[in-house]
Amino acid sequence: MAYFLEMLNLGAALFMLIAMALMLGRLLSGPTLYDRILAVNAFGTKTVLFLCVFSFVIGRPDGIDIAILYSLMNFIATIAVLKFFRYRALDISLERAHIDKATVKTGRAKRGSRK
Amino acid sequence: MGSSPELILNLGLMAMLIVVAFAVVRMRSLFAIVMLQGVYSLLSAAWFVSLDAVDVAFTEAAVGAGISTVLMLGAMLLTDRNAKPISVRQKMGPFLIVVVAGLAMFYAIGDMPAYGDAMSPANAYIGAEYIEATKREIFLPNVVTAVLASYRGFDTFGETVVIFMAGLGIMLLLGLDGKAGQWRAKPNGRNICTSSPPARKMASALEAPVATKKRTVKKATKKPKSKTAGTKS
Amino acid sequence: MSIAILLMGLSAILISAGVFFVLAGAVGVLRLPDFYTRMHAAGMTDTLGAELVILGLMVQAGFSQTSLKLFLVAFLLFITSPTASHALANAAHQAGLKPLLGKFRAPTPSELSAGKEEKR
Amino acid sequence: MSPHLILKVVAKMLIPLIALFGFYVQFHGDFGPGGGFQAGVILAAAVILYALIFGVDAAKKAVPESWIRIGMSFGVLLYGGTGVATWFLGGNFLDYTVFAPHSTHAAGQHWGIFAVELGVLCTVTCAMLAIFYAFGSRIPELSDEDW
Repeated sequence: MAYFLEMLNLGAALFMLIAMALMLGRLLSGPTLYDRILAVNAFGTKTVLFLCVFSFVIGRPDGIDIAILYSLMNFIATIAVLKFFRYRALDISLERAHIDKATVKTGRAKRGSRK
Repeated sequence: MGSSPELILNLGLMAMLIVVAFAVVRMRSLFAIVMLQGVYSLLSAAWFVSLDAVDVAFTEAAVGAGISTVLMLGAMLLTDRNAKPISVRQKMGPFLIVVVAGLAMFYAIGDMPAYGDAMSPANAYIGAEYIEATKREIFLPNVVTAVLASYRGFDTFGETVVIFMAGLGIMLLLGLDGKAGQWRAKPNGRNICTSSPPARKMASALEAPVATKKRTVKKATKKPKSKTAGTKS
Repeated sequence: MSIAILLMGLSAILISAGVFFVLAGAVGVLRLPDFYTRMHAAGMTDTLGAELVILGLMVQAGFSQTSLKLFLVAFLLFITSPTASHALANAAHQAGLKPLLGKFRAPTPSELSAGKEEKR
Repeated sequence: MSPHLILKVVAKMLIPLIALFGFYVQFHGDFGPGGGFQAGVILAAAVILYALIFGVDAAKKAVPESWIRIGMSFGVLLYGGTGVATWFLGGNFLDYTVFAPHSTHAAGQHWGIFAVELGVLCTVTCAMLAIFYAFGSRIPELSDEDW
């Protein structure tokens, strides 16, 4: 019975690895940048699952701590990339994003005119 | 650890690591490279877990996937988006060095201990002693913490000072508020940096006279100007 | 003993279902034609598949600290995965990325009459 | 209705969780994986998420720059001070056994490791935040074709 569970977890880990490889394909070939971000985010989710299953395979539950950390860090990284790509700055508050972006744009326009 | 089904998983992880590493080298969009580096650290942390190096995996997960991505993006804002292509002739020298170094490493593989060898130098002498001594001297289940904080406490003190110096250096160079040393560097003829929004008005007010000054200097002497500017800053 | 076998079977069913969903989502991300369809494949199947796999592992772990940690992973994925998908779709939409509509778009009136005549 | 409502609500829910997980990693580091360095990075990540959602200026109100300056040096001083304290108690530098010399379960070692890890936590958190603030406070001037 223990053997069955072991094989089950091992198979699940293997399939997670395959899913990760598929995500990697999308990440490398993604035509737009959003495809790449999507692939990275999905890749992170699959890595979390892989770590959970894998820590059962090797019989050390410590891997789950890392899975928790990943699910958090993956979210932060995704938000950071998206924010950069959309607002092109770090220090803009999303609450006042529309206002700040307007000021940034006018500032740019002014600089351009001065040149 | 080294049983065959887990070996397949390890090999899969390693193969993906190699693919990502090649992609990082080959790709020209810095945005994609930053994301690929995040993926690289995800993969390498998964691999560290499979090597039972849980603490290393933890660090890799925390630093590589989260913080490093954010900081790389922050640094990327201050540079160009795309790397310039390098001509083949410029690549030849580094390529030769890499080939020689790689061959030397392949030659050195013969001296390496087998994977998971309990009698390898890293596991045999002082490592085994620490693992033995931790049980009766420190009473901690996590040997890594015991070694880091107690047996090698002096080393960790040095590491902490290194991190402190890194933070201090960043504070001295850039400043915490983005105001320190209003950058005058102009790659591609563009001013790449101004300060944060509350200070932006002030900065733009300050900038106008400086800009006119620079322009007059430019007109007078073109070549020596860059040298003087370099020494001044 | 019988309960143990029952739990094992439950875990097997949950994990295989989860793996199926995750793999289906992965294939969808690789094969579907444009960004929005890919995101639809990734966002939903990932959330459901992840929950199922972790539920299966929780059944294996029983009532323990490991199970609690797994619950935390499931909870975090349940929150962050849809949120990230939402932010991604929102950003792409705001940036002006148009969905690929192809032949399934709503036809204009002239096309409609022409198509009818062709079919007849 | 303000934009990005979902992100804000989720971030408000996640940030305390991340900070709590950071403290778990710090204080559970003796038993599971983790320690001062990892916990410091996770705590910094919590503040960075706050800064990403609500802006760096709001984050600077929550964690002022003066805290960072003080905390960064305080961590190193706490680490070094533990070593100096062991001197004064008659041991070698960073020899924690002198904190509880007659304990059978190495209580002195536990106290020493606790103090030292706390110092590492302080320094790492503040250094990470210093780097983030330094890079995040700058707005680049880029023309649109660069993106």
